Amino acid sequence: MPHVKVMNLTREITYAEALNEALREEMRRDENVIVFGEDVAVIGGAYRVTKGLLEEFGPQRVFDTPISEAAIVGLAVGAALMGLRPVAEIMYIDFLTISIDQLVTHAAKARFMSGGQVKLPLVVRTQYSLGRVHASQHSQFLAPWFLNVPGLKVVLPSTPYDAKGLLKSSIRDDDPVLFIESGVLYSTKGHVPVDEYLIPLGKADVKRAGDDVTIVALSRTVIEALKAADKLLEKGIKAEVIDLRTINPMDWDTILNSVRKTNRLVVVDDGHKTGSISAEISARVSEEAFDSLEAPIIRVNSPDIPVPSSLQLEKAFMVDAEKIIKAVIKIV
Amino acid sequence: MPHVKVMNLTREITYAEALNEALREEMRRDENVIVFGEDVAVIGGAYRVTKGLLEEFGPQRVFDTPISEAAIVGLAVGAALMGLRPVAEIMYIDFLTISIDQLVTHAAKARFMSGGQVKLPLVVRTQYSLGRVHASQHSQFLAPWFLNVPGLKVVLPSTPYDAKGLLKSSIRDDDPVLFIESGVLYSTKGHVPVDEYLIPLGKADVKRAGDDVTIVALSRTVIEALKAADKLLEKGIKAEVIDLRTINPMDWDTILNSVRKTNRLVVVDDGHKTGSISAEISARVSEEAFDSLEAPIIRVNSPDIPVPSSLQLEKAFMVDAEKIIKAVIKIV
Amino acid sequence: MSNVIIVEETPATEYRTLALSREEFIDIYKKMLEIRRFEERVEKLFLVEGELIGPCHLYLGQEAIAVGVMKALRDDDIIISTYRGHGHALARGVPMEKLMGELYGKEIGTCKGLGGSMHSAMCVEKNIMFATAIVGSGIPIAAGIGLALKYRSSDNIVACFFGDGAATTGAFHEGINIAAILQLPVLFICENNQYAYSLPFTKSFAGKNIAAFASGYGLRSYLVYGNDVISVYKVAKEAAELVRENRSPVFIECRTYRQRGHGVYDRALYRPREEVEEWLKNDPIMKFSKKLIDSGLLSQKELEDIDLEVRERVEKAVEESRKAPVLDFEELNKYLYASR
Amino acid sequence: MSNVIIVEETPATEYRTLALSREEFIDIYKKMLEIRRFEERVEKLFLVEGELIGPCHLYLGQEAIAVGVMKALRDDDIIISTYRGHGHALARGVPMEKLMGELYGKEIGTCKGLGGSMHSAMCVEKNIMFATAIVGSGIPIAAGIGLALKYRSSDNIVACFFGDGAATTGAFHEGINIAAILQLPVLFICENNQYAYSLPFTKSFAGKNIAAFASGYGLRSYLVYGNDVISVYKVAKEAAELVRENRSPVFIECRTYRQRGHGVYDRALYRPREEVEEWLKNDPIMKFSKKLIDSGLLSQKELEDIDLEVRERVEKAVEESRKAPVLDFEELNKYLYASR
Ligand SMILES: Cc1ncc(C[n+]2csc(CCOP(=O)(O)OP(=O)(O)O)c2C)c(N)n1
Ligand SMILES: Cc1ncc(C[n+]2csc(CCOP(=O)(O)OP(=O)(O)O)c2C)c(N)n1
Ligand SMILES: [Mg+2]
Ligand SMILES: [Mg+2]
Repeated sequence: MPHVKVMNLTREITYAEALNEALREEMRRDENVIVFGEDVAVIGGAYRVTKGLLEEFGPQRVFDTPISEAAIVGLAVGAALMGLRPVAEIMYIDFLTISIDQLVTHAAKARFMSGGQVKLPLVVRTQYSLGRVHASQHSQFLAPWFLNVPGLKVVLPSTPYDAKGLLKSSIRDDDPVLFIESGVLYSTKGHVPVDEYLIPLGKADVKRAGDDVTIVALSRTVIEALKAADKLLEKGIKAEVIDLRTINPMDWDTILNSVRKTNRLVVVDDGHKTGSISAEISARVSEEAFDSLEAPIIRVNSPDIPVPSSLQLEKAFMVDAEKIIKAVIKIV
Repeated sequence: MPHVKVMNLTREITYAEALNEALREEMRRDENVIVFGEDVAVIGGAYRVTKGLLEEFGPQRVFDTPISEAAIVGLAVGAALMGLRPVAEIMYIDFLTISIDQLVTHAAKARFMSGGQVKLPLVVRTQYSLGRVHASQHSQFLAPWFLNVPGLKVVLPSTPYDAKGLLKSSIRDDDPVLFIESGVLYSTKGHVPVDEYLIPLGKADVKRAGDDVTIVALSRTVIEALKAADKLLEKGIKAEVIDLRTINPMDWDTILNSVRKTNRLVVVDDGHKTGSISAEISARVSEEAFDSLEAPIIRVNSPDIPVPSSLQLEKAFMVDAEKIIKAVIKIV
Repeated sequence: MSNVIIVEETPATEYRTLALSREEFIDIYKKMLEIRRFEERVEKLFLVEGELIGPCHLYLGQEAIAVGVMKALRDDDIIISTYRGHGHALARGVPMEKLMGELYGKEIGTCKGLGGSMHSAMCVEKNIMFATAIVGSGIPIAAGIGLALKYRSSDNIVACFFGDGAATTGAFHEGINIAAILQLPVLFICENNQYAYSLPFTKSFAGKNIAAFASGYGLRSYLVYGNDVISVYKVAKEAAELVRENRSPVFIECRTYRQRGHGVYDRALYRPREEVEEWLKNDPIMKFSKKLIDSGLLSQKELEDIDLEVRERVEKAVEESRKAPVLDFEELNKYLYASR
Repeated sequence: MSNVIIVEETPATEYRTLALSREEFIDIYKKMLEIRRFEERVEKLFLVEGELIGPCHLYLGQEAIAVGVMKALRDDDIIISTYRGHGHALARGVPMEKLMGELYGKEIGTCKGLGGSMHSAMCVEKNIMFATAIVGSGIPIAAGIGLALKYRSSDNIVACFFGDGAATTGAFHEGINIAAILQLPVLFICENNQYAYSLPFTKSFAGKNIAAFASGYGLRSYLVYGNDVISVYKVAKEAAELVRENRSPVFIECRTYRQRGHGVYDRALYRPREEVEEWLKNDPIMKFSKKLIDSGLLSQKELEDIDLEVRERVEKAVEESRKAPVLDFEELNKYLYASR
């Protein structure tokens, strides 16, 4: 019913389009916002997230850089030190390994180690490509590393709505933000309001309410968790699905409140199991809600091997609704 | 009683000397072993771990490189692909951020992604300098990241004895090993056998037996845990202290067996709490020994801020015996 | 930067004076055509049949480089390749069905289906020790290979392929400097196809050309017209011998053109049409076949027969790959560590 | 690489012809001496009193560079410094007690005691926006500063200091190339003190000199004798104006010498004794004071009075630092994020 949609003042757009809108709106709002990275200007990004920005804002504000990931983040650090709000793109999170010195040893620490003299309002946008047959060197889910980097904020949106609202907040934030998109989600669609809105960093989102078990997920795995919740409902199990949205800072209150209600927790993310984000959540919940837990916390993760290229093998490697359902059934 | 010592065929040497012996013995044993890195040859390393190697083995096998961390590990990858056993030094683990692409996206994945065509018997030696007033950019404890990198083995020795035996095994291992030393431990002394010995990778070590609580620690924090165990004994609490030695692969059996005995676990490491190695241990133990746990698992870590430079502030920042004792007392 | 040695096209009139037999000319032509037909077929499998998916970077237009360089090397010399590596693999003699099998993600593939197109050139049997998908990263790795060769007093060398985009990475700089400082037997081959994805060379690299820049590290450096297989061969031959004898690095920049998009799905509309047309007129295979005829080495008919044979072999590789099984997921773990 | 502009020592006879007043000469001398006495005192605090600990990299022997360059810049130009930054800070006018306080880890320090010696030069009040302890990392950051200056159409420039060791890092290469490609107003100042820790320059860098290498990126490049403050000043003045006007990067390599070890505990026995002696004979402060006397600008007595005054100020900084409090650990959290 298109009529109803108009009344709600939303339209269906893709995750990539939502990100593009966020960039566009923030660039219109604040001329300190500039965008650069590999292939972001002339072709509008490898995945078209920055499409049309060059045309609207010109080459001073939107430009292509050489293949120099260390320098790209270094540029952002320098520009941010001077009060600009750079949004730098690193095409794949795998290449961020080349920028980590700038991101972790510089951006995340500059404010603290200078005794608060500076602030660094920069955003590094990147994406992880798990699920697109990209093989070991282009499919890493490196997000857990950045959980362990105080000074950085880390955001992983799961829907077009979240992607837009969170990116806008990230750009306005005065601290360095690592904004990790999911490559397979770029083409997924969802309702996004016509009017401007922001989503605060550091707040998780209850994407589905339920009493029987809490499923904490993030980014792509939220979609799988919601599918799982649908199927679990058919079996009479009411799962609460929490989308973390940001992992640094982490919204412990929302997680703990839910677990205190459901007494059961399944944590899901796209990383290898050992040393995962799920591990931190499991550990912290055990510490703080030990007495509420009526069953062990179960983590649903990828196995501890690099990502195989073959379509079928990659599918077997990845977390999906079925694996989440299995985990839930183990503990309810 | 020096006489007894001779009977036991050990002598007291430092952690740095033990590492030096390991390198020396392996270089004598196998001419495929070569050593390079910044300042390792002429001056024998910033912390003298490679002292005298140039003199004994000559400039073909021991050489200084320019300040090029990406290339240093890249050199090791290439040399290992050809069957050499390079031992590359990265002076501080902080600079390893510049080599991470080579270490994580190349060394750790080459075997898997080539379908097992190659092996990479390389060692990257590095050290973390927490505890030496080195400030934020030179005191990072980045070990947790490498827990999440399948394909890599990761070793963190706590004593001269372990340092020697583990480094020798690392050099003989056919896979890429990240060998993380502790800067503050270099000058600590301990008994080391005169005869050759090896310590297997992937096996934890029960450094102290006890029934009341399990303390899992690694590297520098093992020393603090042992101090804590001493003091706890005075209070009548018998703590079992497990030294992980390697975190990848992790020796789950030893940890789980101990927890099944003591029913209580404190996990200690030198990292920031959120996203720490301790988180993984806590999560896994909760999963596998949920019913054995009679109290929540407690983690003892550094806080989630960069390392302050000031002597007093750094001390307050770090894990020590007292903090471990406090944690134990909470749950026994 | 006068110390760059510039080598232009080799005229057909010179062909008979080269120390190459007719068989060798045929072999060169066949290899180039194998790459061409293989890549064209792969392109169709992606875009028309939709049977293959994922990232894939075609070597179309650059055939003269892989074939010219490989011809100049010994079979036991080492190769470091890239994600745009199908051409390197075929020029080195990797069986077509192993390469195609890898694209299909099958167990018969060079990497048993674990690597995919971007790593498919990795074939230890053929001494292709690595095929990286990270721009520039092969350069320090090649230095490491050179280190091992030098340490073992081998008389082999390592040839390292990379694109113009690699020249702006830190790894390039660190790797070449270290190879020069340590005097390692590495032959660097930069395939300057004018684009790094959508970025034209002039907007990527502040130096005049990459060869001149490399000469700043004290490397002997060549700038060769990369669409002429014989010119590439001659330069690579000379360069390889220098590396072999002096145990020190040499640099070759090949000017060429990426005839398609960056990846198989990229339509590359950012390139000026005249530029594309100009380079297509100078297609390396067209050029070479014309010269083969002009010099009387091969007839049009012989060239066509080769084409038929090659096409058949490509089709056979496709069929074999289709039929082949995928590795068992439960077994993947065994490819992780060499020692447990 | 003929396009490097080489500038040698400036003779005393030229002093009166320069557009510098006597006051300015005195100020230059005073700044150099401040660095000298400050660093000598710090060295004692580490090695004799044992009152300071941790890593510390002295600027002894390089005073002419910091002072010459700062004199050539405007106060509102931006500086990127390093772990060997005490000299940059003092030359820029950072109060001695703030610098010394930082070495003592006290709240009065430039970084409130959170940074320590390696970051002590960071002083936003004085437009020193960063002092990095990671070799080479300041170079892309400086490019980013330049980007902001250019974007805002400011007529300020940024001067980025680094050592000879930085020239072998990937960050150097990526940072300079990007500054050149984007045409950013950055003045690169390489303090080539002949050593990167224990590694002599000739074993570190395969190119002839760093300036020549930078000219390969199309940068105007100078090679200046860095132990002569007036030569450094003249070159920096010309270079800074070029950067300011053209909004594009310029490179200066200063030949100098690290008179002490790499860090304060390093006895640097790896350096040939004759080399050390030769350079000590050419000490920048000795050289400059002699020329000041020769040119009749200052008398020996005046120089000595300056010394006394400077020493007193250093001692006062030590005393203030000793007395000052350390930050409260519980408060550290508030320096982590700018917004919560
Ligand atoms: C370090 C890194 N950055 C970015 C990419 C994404 N990417 C893959 S290929 C490519 C362009 C490379 O251009 P060039 O080196 O000229 O090689 P060509 O593709 O033209 O053969 C880019 C940007 C990557 N794989 N690695
Ligand atoms: C990336 C990196 N690698 C290594 C080090 C350790 N280190 C600190 S200073 C230094 C030598 C630097 O030499 P140079 O750039 O010439 O500067 P100088 O110390 O001579 O002023 C080294 C190896 C570091 N801080 N950062
Ligand atoms: Mg290219
Ligand atoms: Mg130096």
